Formats: sequence, structure tokens, C-alpha cells
Amino acid sequence: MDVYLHLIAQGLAIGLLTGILYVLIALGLTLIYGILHIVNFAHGEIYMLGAMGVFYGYVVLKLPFAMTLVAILVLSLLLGLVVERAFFRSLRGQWLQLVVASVGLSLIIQSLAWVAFGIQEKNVPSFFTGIVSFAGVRLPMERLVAAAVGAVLVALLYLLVYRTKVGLAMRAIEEDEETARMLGINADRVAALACAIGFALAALAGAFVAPIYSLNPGMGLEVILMSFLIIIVGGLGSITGTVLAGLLIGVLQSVGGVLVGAEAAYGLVFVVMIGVLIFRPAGLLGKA
Amino acid sequence: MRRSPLALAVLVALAVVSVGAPDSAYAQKSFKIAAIVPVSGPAAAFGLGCQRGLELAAEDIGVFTVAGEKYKVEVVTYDTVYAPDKTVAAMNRAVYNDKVKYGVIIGAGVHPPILPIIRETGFLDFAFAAAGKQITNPENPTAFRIMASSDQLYQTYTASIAEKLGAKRIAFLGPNDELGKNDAKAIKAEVEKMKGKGVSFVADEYYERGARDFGPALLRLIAQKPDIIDTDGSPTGSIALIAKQARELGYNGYFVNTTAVLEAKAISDIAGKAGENIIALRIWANPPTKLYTELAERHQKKYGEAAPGTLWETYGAARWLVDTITKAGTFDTKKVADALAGSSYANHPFGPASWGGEKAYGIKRQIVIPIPASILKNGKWEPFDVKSGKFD
Amino acid sequence: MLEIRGITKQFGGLMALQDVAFMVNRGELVALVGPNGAGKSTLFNIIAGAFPPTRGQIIFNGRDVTGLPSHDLARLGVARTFQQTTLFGEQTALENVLHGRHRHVPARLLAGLLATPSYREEQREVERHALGVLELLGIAAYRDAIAADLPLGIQKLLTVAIALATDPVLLLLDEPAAGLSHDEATRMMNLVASEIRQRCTVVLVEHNMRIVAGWCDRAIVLHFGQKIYDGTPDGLTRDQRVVDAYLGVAELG
Amino acid sequence: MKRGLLGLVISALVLLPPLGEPYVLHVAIVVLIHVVYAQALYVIMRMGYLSFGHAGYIALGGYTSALLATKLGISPWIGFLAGGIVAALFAWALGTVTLKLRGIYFSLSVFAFAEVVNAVFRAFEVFGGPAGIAAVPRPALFGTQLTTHLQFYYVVLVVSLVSLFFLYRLQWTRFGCTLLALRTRATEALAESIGINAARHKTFAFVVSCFFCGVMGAVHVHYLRFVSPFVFTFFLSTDLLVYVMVGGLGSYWGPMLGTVLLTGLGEQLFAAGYYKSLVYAVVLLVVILALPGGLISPPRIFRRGGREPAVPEAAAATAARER
Repeated sequence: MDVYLHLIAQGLAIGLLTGILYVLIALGLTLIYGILHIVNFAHGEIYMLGAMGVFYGYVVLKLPFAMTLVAILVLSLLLGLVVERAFFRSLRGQWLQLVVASVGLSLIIQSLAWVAFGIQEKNVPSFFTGIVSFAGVRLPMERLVAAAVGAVLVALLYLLVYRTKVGLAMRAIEEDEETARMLGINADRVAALACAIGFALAALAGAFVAPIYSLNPGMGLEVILMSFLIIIVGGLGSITGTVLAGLLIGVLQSVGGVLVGAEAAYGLVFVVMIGVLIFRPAGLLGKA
Repeated sequence: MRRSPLALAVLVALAVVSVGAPDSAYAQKSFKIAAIVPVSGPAAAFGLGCQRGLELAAEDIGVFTVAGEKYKVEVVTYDTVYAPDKTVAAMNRAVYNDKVKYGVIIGAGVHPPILPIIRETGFLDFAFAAAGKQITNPENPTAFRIMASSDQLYQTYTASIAEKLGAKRIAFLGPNDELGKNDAKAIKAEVEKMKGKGVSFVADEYYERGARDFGPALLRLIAQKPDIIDTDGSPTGSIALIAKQARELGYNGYFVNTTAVLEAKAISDIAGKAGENIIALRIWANPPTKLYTELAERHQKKYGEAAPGTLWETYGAARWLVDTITKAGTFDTKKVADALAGSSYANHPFGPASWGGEKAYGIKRQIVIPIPASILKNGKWEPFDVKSGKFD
Repeated sequence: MLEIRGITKQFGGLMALQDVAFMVNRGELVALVGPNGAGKSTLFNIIAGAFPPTRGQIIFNGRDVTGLPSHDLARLGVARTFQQTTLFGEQTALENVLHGRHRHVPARLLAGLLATPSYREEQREVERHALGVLELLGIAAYRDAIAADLPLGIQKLLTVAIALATDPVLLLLDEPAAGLSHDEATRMMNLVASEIRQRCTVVLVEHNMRIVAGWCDRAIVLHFGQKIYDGTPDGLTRDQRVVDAYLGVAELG
Repeated sequence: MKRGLLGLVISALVLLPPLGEPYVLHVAIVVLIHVVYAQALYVIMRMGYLSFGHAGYIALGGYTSALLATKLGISPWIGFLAGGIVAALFAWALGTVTLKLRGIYFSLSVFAFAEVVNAVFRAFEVFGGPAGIAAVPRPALFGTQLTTHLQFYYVVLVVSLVSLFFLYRLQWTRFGCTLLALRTRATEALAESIGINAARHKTFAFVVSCFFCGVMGAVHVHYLRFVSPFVFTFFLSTDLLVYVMVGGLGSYWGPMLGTVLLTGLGEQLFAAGYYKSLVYAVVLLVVILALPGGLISPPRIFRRGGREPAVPEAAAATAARER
């Protein structure tokens, strides 16, 4: 019994630490959806590029980590602006076309990445190797750090959205685009910005998980669907909801995995999602 | 509807690039060997190994004569993306359109739908698949397994490894697909035989292909206090993360892995010290033959990276095949199959090779080659000398 | 034939409607009047079955239809239009009106798949009827135009045509003249007051007094969710509470 | 004119194959199967719904027939129908609860359902587990098993022509037209107000769509003589979506066009590895950006009068915001 409790505690810890990584990836997705109403399939690819960026900047070119991060940040912001301008803007409002366009975009980035980066697994050495043991629950240092960074990024996003003029504009557009436009808000510019920030979040998420996992160009695909689940369960466009759902699903997978086995837990996550959609169609914190 | 000129520009540029994509060449008087393998997607590493193995073999074979006619080996690649339906498409194209009669096919999971085609057309299949009797059996006389099968690996090593390490509790963590489930059965059967010696199988868990978090599964396994965790055919990335995360959870026993595509450097880069004590079957710590070394160097030169583990067996099989064809003086796959099964081959990169498996599979279509065992120490493979059990 | 009994509607703490009650007789043309936020749209939507009231009943032809989903109400003969000129934008005017006939023709999927003669005849009949409605409102000329491309005035008429195609007993019009020019509004109301009301009872939401006074038999005034007047339009200007309610709102007279 | 062309195509499909190479027949079989999938998906896309999980219903159909044939020895002919019915039943079950959702919410609920279906097939040995079900028999006619490509081609041809005719006629029936009225939440409210029971219509449309996916899934599995959880995956679902959008929602012929072109293209890039998905994706993006209405609806300038692209911005914008 005691063993069991310990297992669950450990599972809970792992779940939360993994969940916050999910949150990082999903946040950008939900931000972009909130403003542009785009289900951005290419999001996972940006995450992958972020991770690869760390590999090539920090490991291959031996740049200082901070500098690598800055480079990734700048590049991802730019990429966001370009993609919004080149692909998303011309299709604003046509959600079917947008879904397909982002699928195409993700395919292009991924296949180019396979060609460019090759098939060998890449990896980034961990900076923090220690284990923090707390009441018999073992917490890897590097994951704690990543979780902390994640928390900081979430906080920053909150500040941006709820404490700045840009954020105000974003929320206005999310509420009612037409009115926002009438109020003289340059919706196109805000959309571009949202897209850029969303991309940056994804890239940074990739950058910070790079030392934890091994990297290959397929890694984006592996996270994107889970991220969709999270933003849906959390409620599209809701930051708090995304954070909640991310942690929830992380814990669900992990504790569920401990109790009924990873195999069953995998299915369980989807069952939960369908349940949420049936009983709270707008997601946990979505505006119905 | 607004258009985006910039986007179009970008795309046209891309289009130009992609039109320059490689396509299968059509040479005349050529002897086509197909690589029906994944060259894209997560399993690409395995496929490229086979493709390059064939290409290197083709170079070395050069021109050969059958019934007075001169032939040159031409390698034709068909991407299966490791998906059953795509494999069926590839097979149809190879067999019916390009009239290919010989080839390497990767994957136990993709074999069932093409076995009927193999039987109907007598296609000579060099199966690169660990799992199962469904490929190697009397019904498929033209299907040769050119790598050690799971049954073979586990029969050869499970007992002796446990003995050497004095391990009593053995656990299994494999991919949640036909390979994982099949190999779990194989290892359970082997551990059963050791009941007398007090060795027991304590738990089996499965993970989704491409998973990067193994925490829950590992927790359940480690709770059973295993001495060895068999990680099945988990590829480099997975085994490294499994080791890393298992150590983080306080496991300090051994791992056993049975895949050929395992990069010592990558593992120790990803897992650091945690990567120690991974025992790899099918990985050579020291080159077994001069040919092996020479191929490794040529691959590095030609493709600019370390050779994927599937290279050697494919190379060996291709050379062996052409030898047999030349001797038999015919391309008739049935005749060649019989000749091949009866023959043995001295110049396999792993050493002397022959065919066995009558006992296990009821037909002599399972390659029998030296199977290496290595252990990861200080980021390098070191020989792990255990006496290998018998397989026939 | 329509009786509103003590309808009360609360949105959270906000009391949108408070114990509103009145009758509408067959053949009448009644206006629901009130300044913005008076609750007329809320009441209108409750009658149309968009959402149920918190308390109270709606009796239609002696039958309690409170909280009935709108497609069932439509089958009983209650049709409505929407304030924001909703129509099937991607389809032609005629196709728009054809949808209106839905409740009068069985789906007969199998016959449709085989396009049996009887089915085709039925379909021609439906089209004839729909065209008739368009002619009635004088917009038959636009039959093949894409609805979204039509000018607002025509679109408004088209929304009425869709509703009218259902052969309603009671027609609910939500600000039919909103956004129309003076002439268009006049044209619309003339149609409502003559051709349309000959076919069915009409209740319309309106805050433009010119229209209420000009065309309606009766006005029911809501103010802060309560009924403050029920009588002839010309009585409106003499009623102190109405005047107070509209004080400062220059829509009177 | 159009009828003549159609007749020509059909008679070609009926008469030419005996001259065709087995490989050509294989391609024809695969294309026909996917055309039906795409047209079935088109039924719900016409009413503004998008599914990321139709592969799940295809799998249900396939597994049903495969299990019936291998475990109970029931004839595939019955299996095809059974496959369709099972898929339809599950569609009804899910549809009744999730079709009130719109936009991406619905799409992902179907996706989740498909994942659960696959997980279940994989988890239980009864369903063949991860290894799947091998040796699924081909149907027999007058005691002879239809094992050759040519024989099975005609099976596929008959099933697909019947399905396609049904789906084609469907959109011209009153039912089919009514579906067009349900495209956005706003028009749905209008439809309700004129007596259309939106929920019932949407559910039935979804059921029809999945029924044909189930039937064709069964045929597909009997062609492959195999099914496993790795045959009908999320990627099939997205492929179908891509076929439909590239072809265009503007008309019934759009999805068909897209499917034929893209599956054909795929066959030609058999060896290209990553370049395959690259070319594929480039084609896709170019078409979507240059012709948001798909290949079937060329830009306005080239059209005399004609219709709006099937999903005009206004309508779709609301659809996107729908909850």
C-alpha cells in the first residue's frame, strides 16, 4: 500500500513536470487560435525547429546558450511574421483552407528538416544533472528547471495579454473583431504579432526541452496532437484553461499510466477529451 | 479572396527544388534488386541502412554473367514509410510494373499483406524483420530472414546473460506494436525455462512509438525490482531516454537491447552516465571481419555519417544472392531459393553464414550468423563475452 | 390566438423581463415597442422559442408552447425573421425561399435519389409556390441572384419571403425596417400591412414610432422589462409613462 | 455534354481494365477506394463540418468485415454491408452528442474517437492486437475466389459506382439541399426557425458519410487481405481532407478531382522519400493559396456569373468562431 502511495506521488510529480512542458507548447497554439482562429498544424514544426536551433547553435556552432536563445527568439518571431503575412493573412476567415494550409506548411517544414538535419537522433547535453529527492519522490534537476522556465514564460504571457496595450487589443479582437476594427485597432498587425509570439513560444518550448529529450525532425508531429487536445480541453483561446488542461493531461497520463498502464492511459486521455466536449462543449474554461 | 504573392514566390521556388527530386533510374540489361523499405518517417534509419547496403554491394559485385549474358545490379528503392498499405503499393509497383523479382523488405508489421503477393509471384524476399513465425514458415519458401530473429536472439542469449549477471528478476519494456508484443512472448518463454534456477519474469510494459516520456511505464517496472530490463528493439533515441529516465527513478540494473541501429555516441550524449550497462545484441564492439571495417570506412566516406546497423546484413545477403544466382545460372526465384537455402557463405561481414531454422520454423530460411553481444562502458561498446546458446 | 402569461426572464442577476402578459388576436398587426434594452428582443426570442422563459407561459392556439424548440414551433405555424438579416448567403434567392417550404413537403429520400416523376413534379410545385412568394413581395426578378450579393433592402424582403414560404399562422418580424431608407421602409411596411397580414397575424419588434403609428393596429410598450402600455398607437403620445420612458429619445411623433 | 463525358468515363472504367497491367489495376483500385472516402467526407464538409477522424470509421468497417470473415467465416459480401452498418451505428452514437459542436471542436472530437478506436483494436487480442488480422479472404463469386487484380477491380468498381451514384444524387435531393442550410450557426438558427430539425439532419448526414466509409473500408481490407491498427491512421484522415480541399468544395466533382490527381501524384513519387511529402505539400499550398476554392472553382475573373466558392469568407469566418 505504502509502495503504491509512493508510486502515485512519483507519478504525480512526473505528470506535473511533463504537463508544464505541454503547456509551453500549447500556449502559443491557443494564442494564435484566439486571435487568428487558425488551428495551426505547423506549430509542432516550430517547436522542432526551436529544439534543432539549440542543437545547431549551442552544440554545433558552440555559441553561448543565452546567445542561441536570443537568436532562436528573433528568428521565430520573424518566421511568425512571415508565415502570417505569406500564408495566413490571405486566407483570413476561411478556416477550412487555413487548416489545410497549415497542414501543408507543417509537411513542408518537416520534410525539409528530414533532408537538412538527417535521420540521426540529435541531442543537447544537459546543464543540470542532479536529482532532487523529496520525501522519497525523485525530481530530476533539469526538469525542475525547465518547469520553472515554463512557469516564467506563462507569467510573461499573462502580463503581455492582461497588462499591456497590445494585450488589450488582442483581447478586444478575440471578443469581437469587427468592433475592434471599428475602434481603430489594426487587426492585421495584432494578428501578425500574435502569430509571431505564438511561434516564439513554440520555439522556446522546443529550446528548453532540447536537453531533456533527444531530437529528430519528427518530434513536432508527436506533440502537436496532444497540444490540440490540451487547448480544446482547456477551452480555445483561454490561457488559464490551457495551463490547467496541460497539467491535467500530464498528470492523467502519468498517474493513469502508473495505475492502469501506459497503454490504457493513452486511450484514457482521448476518452476524457470526448467527455469534456460532451459535458462542457466550450472546454473547461472556454466561453460558451 | 486575396492572394499572397510572397507565398506564391516561396512556393514556386520550393516547387523547383522538389522537381529535382531523385527518381528511380532505368538502366537496361540490369538485374534489379528492390529496397522495399522506409526511407522516410521515424523508421528511415533502418531503411537507409538497407538501401546503402545494397548500393555498396552493387558496387562490389560489378558485372556478373548468367547463362552467357552480362548483368549489372541496379538498386531500386520503394519508400514504404513503414505503413502496411504503402508497402502493398510499393510491392505492386516493384513486382508488376518494374518486374523486380528480388528484394529486401523491412518490417514484420508490414509483411502480412504482401506475403500473398510473394507466394503468388515467387518474389524472393530478404525479410528484415525480427518478429514472428508468420514470415519464416514452409508456406513461404522464397522468404529468407537475413537478420537474427527474436526467437533466435532470446534463445541464444537470455539464459546465458541472466546467468553471467546473476540476474533473478527480468522485466520487459517494448514498443506498443507487433514487435513489442511478439518479443514479450519470446522472452517470457525463455525465462520460463529458467524457473528451476529461480529466475522469473516480473513485468512487461509498452510505450507508444515515438514516445519521449517513459516515466509511468518505468515506475511500474521498477516497482517490481528487476535486475534486467529488456528494452526489445527500441532504437537509439528511445533506449537512451529509457535509460536516462530509469536512472532518474533510481534504477541501477542492466538493460538489454536487440536492435541493430544503436549509436554508442548518441546514447552516451543523450543519457550520459545513465547509458552505462546497456547490453546490445547485434552490435559489434570490435569489427568481426576486415570486410566489416572496410565497409564502415567506405560508408563514412560515401554518405558522410556512421553506417546504420542494417547495412551489413543487407550487404552480405545481396553478395550471397548474386553468388548463388551466378552458380545456379538462372534468375528463376524458386530454383535460386533452393540453391540459396542449401548454400553457405564465407564472406558475410559478420563471418561465416548459413541457413537454419528447421526446428523453430519448419523450414531452412533463417540466417545463422555470429551474433555479437556488447556492453556500453564509458560511452563505448565493449565486448560482452557470454557463451551463446544453440539455435536451429 | 397568442397569449403571453406572466413571462419573466432572468439572466443571472439581471431581470430582463418581469411578469409580462398580453394577448394577440387573429389577424392583428401588433408592435412590440420600447427603448433599447427594454427587453423586447428578449421577449420576441422567447415567443419564437429561441430560449425558454424563467417563469410564465406562452399559449398559441390554446396550446401551451412554452420552451418548445423553434423547429417544432415552426411546424405549428410560427415563423420569424432575425434582426441581423440572416439568410442563406451562398444560395440564390429562390433556393432561400425553397428552404421555407421544408415543413410542407416530406423528404422522401429514396424517391429523391431515384428522382421519380412524382418527386420531380412535387419539386416543381414547391418551386412554383416559392416563386409565388417572391412575386408577392415583388422581388421575383432576383430569383437567381446569390443572396449575399443582394442590396440590404432586397435581403430584408427575402428574409420575410423565407418566413412567409412556411405559410405561417403567426409571423414574428424583428425590426423589419431597421437599416432601411425611408422609402424602402415604407415599401416594406406597406407589404406587411396589406399582402402579408391578409395571410397571417403579425407581431413585430420596432422602436421607430413612425412605423408603429403609421401601420400597426396596436402597440405594446416595454420599459425595463415591464409592460407599461397596451393600446392604440395614437394613444402612445398621450400616455405619460411612455413619454417619460422615451424622454430624451427623439423617436416620438 | 456532361452526361456524354460521364458515360465515356464509366464505359472506359468497365471495358478497358482487361487490357491493363496488374499494377495499373492496383492504382485504379486504390484511387477508386479513396475517391469514395473523399466523397463520403464531402457529405459533411458540404454542411460546414470537418472530420479529423474518418479513418476511425473506415477502420471500424474494415475490422468488422475482417473479423466476420476470419473468425466466423461469414462471406465478405455480407461483411461489406456489416462494415458499413457498424460504422454507421458508431457515427450515430458519436454524432448525436458531438454534432452540436462546430468548427474545430467537432473535428477534434472525431479525431479523439478515432484514436480510441485504434487504441482498442490494438489493446485486445480478440481484434488481433498490434499485429492485426492477416489472411483476410477475398470474396468469392460462383465458388471462385476473386484473387486476381482484375477480378477484385470489378468488385471495387461496382461498389464504388453504386456508392458514388448514391452520394451524387443525395446532394440534389431535398435532404441534400437542406444540409446546405446548416452550414453556420446563424443559418442553422434560421433553418430551425422554418421548421428544419437541424440535429436530426446533421446526424443523418454524418451517419451516411460514415456508412460509405465503413463499406469501402471493408472492401479496402479485403483487397489488402490484412488490417492492423497501423493501416487506417490519422494520416489517412488528413489526406482525405487535403484531397477534398485541393479539389474544391465548390461542386461534387471537386473532391473526386483532388483525389485522383493527388493519389496519382503519390504513385509517381513512389521512391522519392521525403521529397514525396515535399512535392505533395507544395502542390497543396500552391492550390490553396492561389485558388482557395480548390481546382474546381477557378478565380472569379475566369467565371461568367457562377457561384461563390463553396465556403465564402463571411460564412466561414463565423464557422471558425463557432463553439
